[in-house]
Amino acid sequence: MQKVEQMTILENRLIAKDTYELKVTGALMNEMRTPGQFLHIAIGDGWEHVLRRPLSIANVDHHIVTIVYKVLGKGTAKLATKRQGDQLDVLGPRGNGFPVENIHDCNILLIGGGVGIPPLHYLGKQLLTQGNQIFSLLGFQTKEQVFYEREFGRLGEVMVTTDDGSYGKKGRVTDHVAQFKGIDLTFSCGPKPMLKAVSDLPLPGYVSLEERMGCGIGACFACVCEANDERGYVKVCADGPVFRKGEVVL
Amino acid sequence: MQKVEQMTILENRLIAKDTYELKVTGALMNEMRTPGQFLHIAIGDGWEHVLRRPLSIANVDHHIVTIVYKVLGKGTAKLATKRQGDQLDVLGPRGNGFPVENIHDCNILLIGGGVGIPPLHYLGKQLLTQGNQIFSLLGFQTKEQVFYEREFGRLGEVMVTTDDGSYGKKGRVTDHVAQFKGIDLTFSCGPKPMLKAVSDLPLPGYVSLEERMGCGIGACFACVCEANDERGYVKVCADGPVFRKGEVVL
Amino acid sequence: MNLAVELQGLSLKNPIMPASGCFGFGREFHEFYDLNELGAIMIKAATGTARFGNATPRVAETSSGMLNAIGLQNPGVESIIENELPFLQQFDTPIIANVAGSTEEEYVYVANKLSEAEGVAALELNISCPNVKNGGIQFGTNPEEAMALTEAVKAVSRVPVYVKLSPNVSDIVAIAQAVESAGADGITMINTLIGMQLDLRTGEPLLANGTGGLSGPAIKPIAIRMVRAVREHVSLPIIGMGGVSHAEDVLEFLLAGADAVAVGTANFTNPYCCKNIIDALPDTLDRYGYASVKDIVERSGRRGISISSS
Amino acid sequence: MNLAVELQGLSLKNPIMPASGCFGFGREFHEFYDLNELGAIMIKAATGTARFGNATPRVAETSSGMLNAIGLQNPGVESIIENELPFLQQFDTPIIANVAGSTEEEYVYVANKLSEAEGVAALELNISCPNVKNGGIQFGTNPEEAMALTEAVKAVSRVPVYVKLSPNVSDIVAIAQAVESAGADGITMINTLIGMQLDLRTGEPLLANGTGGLSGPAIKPIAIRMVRAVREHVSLPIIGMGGVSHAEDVLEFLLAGADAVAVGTANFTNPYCCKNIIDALPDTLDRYGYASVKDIVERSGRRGISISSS
Ligand SMILES: Cc1cc2nc3c(=O)[nH]c(=O)nc-3n(C[C@H](O)[C@H](O)[C@H](O)COP(=O)(O)OP(=O)(O)OC[C@H]3O[C@@H](n4cnc5c(N)ncnc54)[C@H](O)[C@@H]3O)c2cc1C
Ligand SMILES: Cc1cc2nc3c(=O)[nH]c(=O)nc-3n(C[C@H](O)[C@H](O)[C@H](O)COP(=O)(O)OP(=O)(O)OC[C@H]3O[C@@H](n4cnc5c(N)ncnc54)[C@H](O)[C@@H]3O)c2cc1C
Ligand SMILES: Cc1cc2nc3c(=O)[nH]c(=O)nc-3n(C[C@H](O)[C@H](O)[C@H](O)COP(=O)(O)O)c2cc1C
Ligand SMILES: Cc1cc2nc3c(=O)[nH]c(=O)nc-3n(C[C@H](O)[C@H](O)[C@H](O)COP(=O)(O)O)c2cc1C
Ligand code: FES
Ligand code: FES
Repeated sequence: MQKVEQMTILENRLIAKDTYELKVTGALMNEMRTPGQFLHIAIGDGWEHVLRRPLSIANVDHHIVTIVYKVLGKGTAKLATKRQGDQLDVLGPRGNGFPVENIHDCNILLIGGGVGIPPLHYLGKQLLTQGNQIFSLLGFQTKEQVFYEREFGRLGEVMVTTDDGSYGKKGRVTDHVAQFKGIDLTFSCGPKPMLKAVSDLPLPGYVSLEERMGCGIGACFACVCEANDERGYVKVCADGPVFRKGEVVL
Repeated sequence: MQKVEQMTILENRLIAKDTYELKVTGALMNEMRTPGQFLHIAIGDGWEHVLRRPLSIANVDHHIVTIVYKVLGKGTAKLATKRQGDQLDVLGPRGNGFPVENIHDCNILLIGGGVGIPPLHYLGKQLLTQGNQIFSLLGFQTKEQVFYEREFGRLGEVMVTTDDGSYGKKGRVTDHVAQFKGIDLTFSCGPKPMLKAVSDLPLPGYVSLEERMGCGIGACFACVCEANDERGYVKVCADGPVFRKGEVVL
Repeated sequence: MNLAVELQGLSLKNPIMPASGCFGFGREFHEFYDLNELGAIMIKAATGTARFGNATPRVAETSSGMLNAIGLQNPGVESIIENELPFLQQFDTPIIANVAGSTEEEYVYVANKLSEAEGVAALELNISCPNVKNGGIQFGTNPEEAMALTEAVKAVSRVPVYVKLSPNVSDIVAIAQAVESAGADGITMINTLIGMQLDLRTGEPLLANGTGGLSGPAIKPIAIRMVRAVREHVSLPIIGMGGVSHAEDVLEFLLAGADAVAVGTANFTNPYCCKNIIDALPDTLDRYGYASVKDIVERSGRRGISISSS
Repeated sequence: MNLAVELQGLSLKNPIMPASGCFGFGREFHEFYDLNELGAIMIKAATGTARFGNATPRVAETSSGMLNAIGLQNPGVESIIENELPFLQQFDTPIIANVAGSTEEEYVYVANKLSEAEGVAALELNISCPNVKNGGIQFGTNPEEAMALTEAVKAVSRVPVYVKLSPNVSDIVAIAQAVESAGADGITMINTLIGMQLDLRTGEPLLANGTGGLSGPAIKPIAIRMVRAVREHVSLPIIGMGGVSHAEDVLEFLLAGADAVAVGTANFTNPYCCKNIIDALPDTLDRYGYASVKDIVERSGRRGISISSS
């Protein structure tokens, strides 16, 4: 049976411009093991926010799950006001995450843009324990928004890009991807144009999509995406958010 | 200039069934000196509660204002979840309170019903310091709802009634008012039927009305009440909540 | 406490059901609780053939509400009967099947098919979807068209036909009276109000479809007003909806004149919402002095509604 | 930043004004801030003679909104001109006077009087008050009646006439086009949606009037949709309103097609609301890349609106 549970906030701190790292714990922790899955989080009491917010699992460690989120609109702004000890209404984990079981001894390139970066961190950690070599290419708009460079550094080689060149390499991640040689597999998460560019690379891999969600569990058809197979369409919340390259129309 | 200010909650504790005593402090304290005035309080952040809640000043002491409120609907239920250190958005104090300046050496009867009781406490305290003798007649539905018996006891003689007879005298306050002899002036606050019954007594005095409010400052005409004089109507928020007996149609 | 209600052709163990489009075909919510607990299930709209629906984004949040423009995405009536209904047939919970279309022929075709399907206890004629150009809303804003369509569907349906009304009209009572005179067995109301949200960065509508349907607690006062107005003029059973999220809201709809209540958007905020409401209903009714759901309906002084004695 | 806007016959230093009925005649709010800061002031509705309005309770809270049924209480047009306008005339802020009535004669009488009064820069013809039986809503739901009334009022008014539209209609564009063809100088929209809340203890409506007008953030998506629809078909200036509580909401209305924006309910939640919005507007526009209010209006690609060059 699926569960919605109150989890307890342990920490909620600013780690970069508008970007927070949130640590929570609770009974639901036992379900959290697949990178790429998301938690569907209810924000605020009362019904001011009728829709939950999908946020990815960025790390799981010692019964603590970490989420890294950017304040974009009203819901994440409200989330940023939560304090240690507050309860958080969490549905999840949901979705089909990254397939990790059978990947061993590969050269892996993680390609992330902005708030697409967090799920790649937990993915990289798991892939590393399975004997893969991890390279990370992380794109941000500007210097103040850079986060988790050190965390990805623990997994392997990291290249950071900023759109304005204020930190790391200047430009978009896709401008620099050619510098990584001998890659067997890519995993990417970020804005659609980035995913599209990554998909055009002659490398196998997986992409993780973002789409506005209603239910987050597959019942409302809010988050569909055109599929390249006979299904015609897939639901990002239930069939994804992770898809094989080429599986969906970007 | 009128002010809306963030006040700090010092305490918010259950003192009787569904009834809380809330203590707050802040810069606005300098304005609070008239019993019968109310604070117009915004509850919740976001705009789930678009209307403020009028709550009376129950006491002012050492730069701390006390409010006693009953949880009735969504707003007061939310207020009951506030904790020490939380901020409260307060507009006020508003309204015309009880006229106390020129009342000396009188036998005063305070007649309160339910959530009409809190403002009478602050009123009684002020009247006492002006050499009046205070009698209090306080009505509740049932035993568990009784509050502030001790506080009124410090002002003078107190009689408590409960509708079901579970505590004090059985019946309504108006059933017992005849037992107080030699009264010069009554001050009453409570439900309309009670105020009406009190108004029918052959004693001069003042009543404090409750009415649903929009603005709370006299601009929206939500809280009008028919007046017995040439004005035709009065606004509870701005002309009241306190009126002379006979001034308004009950 | 007895929560049962008897509507025209529908025996419900309690008056609570998920609203169409907010519960898919039940599968996903069955992972949260047993669907046998529900009074009924209103399934997602069916059309004659499969529809892909609108481009994304399809939903946006508003203050105490949301906008949706799914666009009647569904696999088509035959696929629904073949692939979705069998799952629901295992439960002891009546299915109310939402019927949509672009033309009268399509409505009649879909209604005919669905009314034959096992487990379908009633049809819900959706003449009020605001999210597709030819989604039937023209039938919902014009009394004559509403009447003609209801008659055509009634002529082929083997089960009671409930008509779902649009709130985007000057006079909802006129539409309700039209479908009553056309022989509808009941009314469901309200569908969503047409709304829009702009993306401030582009100046363009946030939903790919431009407009979307507004639902959620924000619209409850409008729904209550409309249910009350229709109840004063129409004696058909009414399944009320629009912003229900607590047991108190159910009581408010029943007092306004509804005979049963559907829950839409709140299923997204809290997937247990219908179950929680059903669990809370006895205590809530008791607190306000009602002995049963029937007691509310009887005491709210409504005009003689045809309650079947079955 | 330049916040000024020029509407038909109205020069505003910024596009923000309190909405009618939510700000009285200004006195009370002047205790909170200087009314010179406002772009304009829309005053409470005036009728031919004094009206007491509806019984209380007159307001109720809903999710992200409120219901009101004040019932056009006002001291009558003459008393307003004598006792209320002098206070407002001291400010350098145009007064937009809301005109109500039960009959065409009453509207014409009130319009005539108010349009002569010092400081009144425009009239707002309220054909959309849902809270009184004869409060003009019949003029607001029927295009022919709206047209006839607008013509009659235009014939006597010495100042521009803005017509305030009701959202409780199937086709708001038709009403807007009717008043445009009748010579209206502008449109204000939207008035409140008709709603109801029940008192669960009695089963009866909480407001003494039964129904009330729904306002506040809950209705913003409906207002935005309607402003956008009217903007696509009508070239008159539009003063948009419905749920505005932040500077972002103002931008959304301007992008939808409004030329200025009024704030109603939010004045109750926060009496400084209009001032706060005005103060926040430059930063907000800047953040979204606009150089002035005019810049938004020009870049939002609307049809040729008559912006006077004064
Ligand atoms: C599977 C998945 C995983 C995600 N993981 C992360 C993460 O780890 N960290 C992070 O910062 N962000 C993540 N996002 C994006 C995140 O969900 C949005 O940024 C967030 O919902 C915005 O909410 P808001 O209240 O700030 O914005 P608002 O504009 O107030 O939101 C209004 C509505 O739109 C939806 N919405 C707005 N922007 C997005 C978006 N980009 N994607 C999906 N829905 C959106 C909201 O969920 C809400 O329903 C993820 C999105 C998806 C679909
Ligand atoms: C001048 C004045 C002083 C008051 N002083 C006190 C006090 O000291 N202690 C106390 O417990 N109560 C007091 N009340 C009553 C108190 O305002 C209401 O009980 C409270 O607003 C209910 O809010 P809610 O969120 O619980 O109810 P809801 O039903 O959620 O409220 C919805 C709306 O109705 C209004 N409302 C509901 N009941 C009342 C009511 N009885 N009177 C006025 N407005 C109401 C609310 O303010 C709100 O706008 C006073 C009322 C007035 C007018
Ligand atoms: C995402 C979504 C999809 C919907 N799809 C349908 C539908 O297919 N058919 C239909 O008749 N109503 C549909 N509706 C309307 C609901 O059934 C319901 O009438 C409306 O949402 C009001 O109820 P609520 O406020 O509880 O959500 C949909 C509503 C939402 C939010
Ligand atoms: C208490 C109250 C009184 C109102 N009185 C009037 C009025 O007299 N004339 C009028 O045209 N509109 C009146 N309105 C409608 C508002 O001017 C405005 O159109 C509506 O409330 C929507 O804006 P909002 O959501 O910002 O409140 C009133 C609204 C409220 C809440
Ligand atoms: S969000 Fe409802 S189906 Fe994906
Ligand atoms: S509450 Fe607005 S006038 Fe009293």
